[in-house]
Amino acid sequence: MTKTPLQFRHNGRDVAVFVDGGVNLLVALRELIGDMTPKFGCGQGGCGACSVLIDGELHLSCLTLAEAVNGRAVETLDGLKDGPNLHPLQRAFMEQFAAQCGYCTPGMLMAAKSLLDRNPSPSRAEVIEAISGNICRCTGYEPIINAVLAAASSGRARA
Amino acid sequence: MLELRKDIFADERDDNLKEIGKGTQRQDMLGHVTGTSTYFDDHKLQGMLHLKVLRSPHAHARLRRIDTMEAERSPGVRRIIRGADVPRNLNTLLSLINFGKDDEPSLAVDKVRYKGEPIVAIVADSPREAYEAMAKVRVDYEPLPAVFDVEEALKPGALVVNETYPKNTFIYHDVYDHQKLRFGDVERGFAEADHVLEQRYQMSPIEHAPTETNGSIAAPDTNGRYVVYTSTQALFFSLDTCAKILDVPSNTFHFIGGTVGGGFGGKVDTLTEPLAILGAMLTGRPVRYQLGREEEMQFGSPRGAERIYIKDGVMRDGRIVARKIRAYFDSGAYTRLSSYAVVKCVAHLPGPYTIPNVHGDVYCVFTNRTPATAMRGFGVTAMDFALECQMDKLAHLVGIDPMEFRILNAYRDGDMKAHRREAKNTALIECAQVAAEKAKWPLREEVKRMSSRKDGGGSRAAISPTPIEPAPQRAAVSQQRTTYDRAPPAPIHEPPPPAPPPPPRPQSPSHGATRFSSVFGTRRR
Amino acid sequence: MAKHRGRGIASINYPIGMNLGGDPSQALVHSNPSGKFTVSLSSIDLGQGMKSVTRQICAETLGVPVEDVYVDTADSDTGPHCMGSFASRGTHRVGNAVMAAAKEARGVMMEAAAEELEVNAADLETDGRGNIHVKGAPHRSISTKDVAIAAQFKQGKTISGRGIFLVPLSEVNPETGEMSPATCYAHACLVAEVEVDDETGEVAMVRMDSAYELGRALNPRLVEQQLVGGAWMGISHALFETPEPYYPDPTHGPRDFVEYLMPGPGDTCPHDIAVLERPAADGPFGAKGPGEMCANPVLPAVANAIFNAVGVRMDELPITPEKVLRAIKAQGGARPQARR
Amino acid sequence: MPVTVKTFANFGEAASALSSDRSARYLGGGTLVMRALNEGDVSISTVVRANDLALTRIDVASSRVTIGAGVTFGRILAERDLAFLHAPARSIGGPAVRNMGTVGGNLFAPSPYGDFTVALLALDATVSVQGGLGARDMPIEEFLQSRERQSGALVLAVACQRPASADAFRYRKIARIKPKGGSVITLAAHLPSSGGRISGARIALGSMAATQIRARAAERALEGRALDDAAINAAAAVAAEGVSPTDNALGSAWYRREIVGVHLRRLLSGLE
Repeated sequence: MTKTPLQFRHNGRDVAVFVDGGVNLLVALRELIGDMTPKFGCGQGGCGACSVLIDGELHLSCLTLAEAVNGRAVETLDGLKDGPNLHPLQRAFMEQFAAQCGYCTPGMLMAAKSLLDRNPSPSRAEVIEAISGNICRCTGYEPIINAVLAAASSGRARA
Repeated sequence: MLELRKDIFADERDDNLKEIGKGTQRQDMLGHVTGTSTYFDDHKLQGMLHLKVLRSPHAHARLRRIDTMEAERSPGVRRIIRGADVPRNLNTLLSLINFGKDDEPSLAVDKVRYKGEPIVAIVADSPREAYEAMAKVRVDYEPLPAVFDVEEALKPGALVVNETYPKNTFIYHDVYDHQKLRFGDVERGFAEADHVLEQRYQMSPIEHAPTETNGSIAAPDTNGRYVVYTSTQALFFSLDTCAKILDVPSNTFHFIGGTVGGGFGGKVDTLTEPLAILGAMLTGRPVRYQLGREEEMQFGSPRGAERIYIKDGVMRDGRIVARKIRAYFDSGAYTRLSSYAVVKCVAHLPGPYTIPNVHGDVYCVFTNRTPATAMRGFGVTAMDFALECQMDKLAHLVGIDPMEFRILNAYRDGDMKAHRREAKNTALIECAQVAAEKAKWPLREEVKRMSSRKDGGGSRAAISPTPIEPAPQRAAVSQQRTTYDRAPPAPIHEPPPPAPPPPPRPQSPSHGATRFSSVFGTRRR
Repeated sequence: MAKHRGRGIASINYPIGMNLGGDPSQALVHSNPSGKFTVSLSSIDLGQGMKSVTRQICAETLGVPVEDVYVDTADSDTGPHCMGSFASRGTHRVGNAVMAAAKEARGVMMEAAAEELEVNAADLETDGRGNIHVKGAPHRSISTKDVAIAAQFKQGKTISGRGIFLVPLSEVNPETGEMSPATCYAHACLVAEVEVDDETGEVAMVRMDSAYELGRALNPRLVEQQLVGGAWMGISHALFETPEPYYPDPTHGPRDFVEYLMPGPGDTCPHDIAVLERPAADGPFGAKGPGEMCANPVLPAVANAIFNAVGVRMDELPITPEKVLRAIKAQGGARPQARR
Repeated sequence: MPVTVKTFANFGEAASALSSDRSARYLGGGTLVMRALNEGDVSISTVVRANDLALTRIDVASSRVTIGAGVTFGRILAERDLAFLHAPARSIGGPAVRNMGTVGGNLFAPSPYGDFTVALLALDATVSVQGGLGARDMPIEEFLQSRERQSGALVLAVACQRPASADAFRYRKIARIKPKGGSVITLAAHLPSSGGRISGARIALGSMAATQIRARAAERALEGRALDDAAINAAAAVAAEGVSPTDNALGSAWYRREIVGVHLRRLLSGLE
């Protein structure tokens, strides 16, 4: 099978791989780069477990043609920490017990980051809207909503 | 918002504990928020192959011919697995506890019994190549009529879904097509009752929908064994099931799991492990088999549907004096775990209430739909829905506040339950009182003073005389018919006359699986 | 157009562990030479918190801080047999097995400490902060680390323990259904308030109040996770979910998360929960299991609330807007019941 | 056959590649084509992409707005001059899907998707299509009726007249799940008025037929009348005329017929 070269920035680091035609970014990240933080939940665009940021914008890696990120910057949960320090969202998810099985958590955190990057003081309705493409089967969403709101207010407190 | 009511039952507890009762952070939380928790699919193995399954488009069909010639030659295909390649291509999950007969193939051979039943597994270098080969498999189906309704499936002359159980019901104690509960005399209870209310309830199936779909990766290990990364909810249950199906000693396998992306009961069935391991055995390579989302939703086993009929006799003062229940669990085409749920449901009757006369008949019925399995609240969720809707109707009927009606009938310490064990450690009344308090639901003072620890036992501990044979139908006495009454369907078919169960036969398993225990007189063949 | 509010209730109990018993679980506990403990299980954590709750049970039983214990789950080569994570059996069955293993390990640890302090083991107690001292004489103390070092390098003792918990299998009487299904039961009562749109049949959750009796809340945060998430699942089962929307007609099955309906983050409602603890005689520290039962009261409470709101009985699940609307039309319009 | 990805700098070349290869699909935002590939649709073996800037252009300079087919819903939401399209854009997917899904792709999305197209139908949009034989503009209604035959064509852009006022265009998606869910019914109404009377009303419905359709009887009921209770009730009463919904996982045909009038009445009267 012919492979296509693909080069992009992955969490601030340049990476290059060869991909099969038609392969999605989720497969490229997990199987070729080795970044297991984005998860396969459906491959249909319905669950958000594979959410990543592409050039700062929230995308579903399972519906992104891998070749389409050539030369672009991809951020995953693996890049959310600042060195050993957790991102305020990660701390808030811990404090609010906003994960049970943890499988939706990477996508939730990326969706939440995408929101807070643009809107540091979201309302509850805006948080709900921001995670509306992400399915959680365990928590009933309430702790997740609270965690995002808490992270936002901790960010305001620091600012 | 969660409030701990330490004031209630304080005298039964020692709260002088150091770690217990603290809201300690989860051991796995840091892994979850950093994405480093390792699920089965997070294992990257060199040279991994991908397994996809061809599924039946028909709910019921004879397989006249399966032609894989062209698919075998498709690029990237390493192996095509058919039913004949599976060492023991017939299993039932609970054979591990000697409950039920083997009735389900890993890959269908002569017939398919539900839409989505696996027929052929394709192992290829990439998912795309597996799909391309799948499109080249030719299956000649002879579609057969199908049955989708539990009561239709029990009618005389109904088509046979699963030849292992030709009457379309699981067999209990080798003789009965259902599990019975007999406690007291319900017919006498109905005769005495001021009101009799019979209702029908129906719950449709439910999908577990974990965010991580079912899957596993199997790989040859360095020591001739196979390592299996799996999403199972029950590690040894799955391991021993694979040992049986693949007919090898159980220590052939090293199963690794433990961090699972949600299960809710949907990851007990060992749907992917046997074929993934067989693929690894036949190719000598790591093999990954993960269900797609549509596969998971349509063909991953659901919580089965249940149809429930409840007939209650109630007095004007609110006492329920008789409760008769007939329920049908829709098991789909194979047994999986529904047979077990039926017994658990029977044990649950008549709900958390003390009722002197209780009669239950619960059936595990086969239909041409996706086999059902366990789900959170297994055997109880649908019955609780029916029972508690019924309780609301009864309260309405006798004009008693529904919360007080429940407290009035609630079981208490020392009462006799319908499965003939004494109730202990009960707390339904206190839950109702506290929920009422939270919801500002008014209760009368005397009801607020009631306790699970008071006024139980005594006459409530008695077992009323229980007829061995069903009492003949009595003529209707002066009962009020109510707006809830609907004409109940007549019993579909009479159970066979009771016969003593045969003596247990000793049996040792020929496969490598561990036999955990023995349940009932029904034995695996 | 009118929207009607109504309240409904349900009260339930739930058996803990596999029906009839016969579902053993084992645990192994051992210390490293620094007095840090590992619990080895083959049990599964699928989000319910198996690793966390067994960790706390082990720490409490050993008398050491929770930081000194880690739990390793689900490796068939290192973890002893467990029936599996289902039937709300984890806390009760696995918890008891871990407790038994930790008790055995604690016994060795106390013997080793007694040898070092030259006292009788029966006179020692743990302080839960990593020290063992003579009862009533806290200054005569040794750290669990020093005990472990002494046990390993001086005394030649393994500070370890094995545990199994088995509720013996019960038979079922074929004629009467007499059996011993479970050794303990959790309880709950829930009040649901809904709002029903009588022109569209849509049902919106307004709030829930509940009380759950769980024997012992081993970790209230984990209990809260189960109860909040479980109640959400109950709403979902009551109003939304099914892979067969026209059961028993099997057509139109959903293929994705757009077609398979579950409440979204905008469909939640306030839920005020009280937890009661009536310890079970055979539960670890009295604990039962919150996991499986928590959705169950929601389904009928919602159905009963709909009746209270508009006067129609919904006896088939899920309670879709279509079913509500058909029922309202069949009775000639909404008939709100007495507000309560 | 393995999948080949062909990327073109010019939409004309992309259109030629599409029309000459039956196994070729235009990638667009990827939400339809990548899903099909992920799910093993082996009928697709060529994926066509175009980087032509014309596809992502938004022109709001005049009263007629033109939106490139490759414009995502996220971009529409970021464009203040397209405020009248924000409600339909926001009703699609979650934020990630909106950053990917495009106006052009939505025209091809099968039920229960295609909500944005309902808005475009009410706004009497034109669709610019590049086929193997060249480009042409067609009314959206004509496009939708011939959609099955358009699969080898490439949509370049859509264009529509800006509504005269915020009140003249209304949109609502009825979904079971909040805030994001598949459509039970999607409604859009363009209600131009002159001298207090509705003139040239267009009401479009999604999930009420095989493709998005107009509720012509309801449009007629409003024509020439003030938007008062009587007119609204008259329109609502005939909302189901001419519809042919089917059962799906989100709702039955019966239910859709029952409630379409209710929701049209609420949309027209501005009720929740």
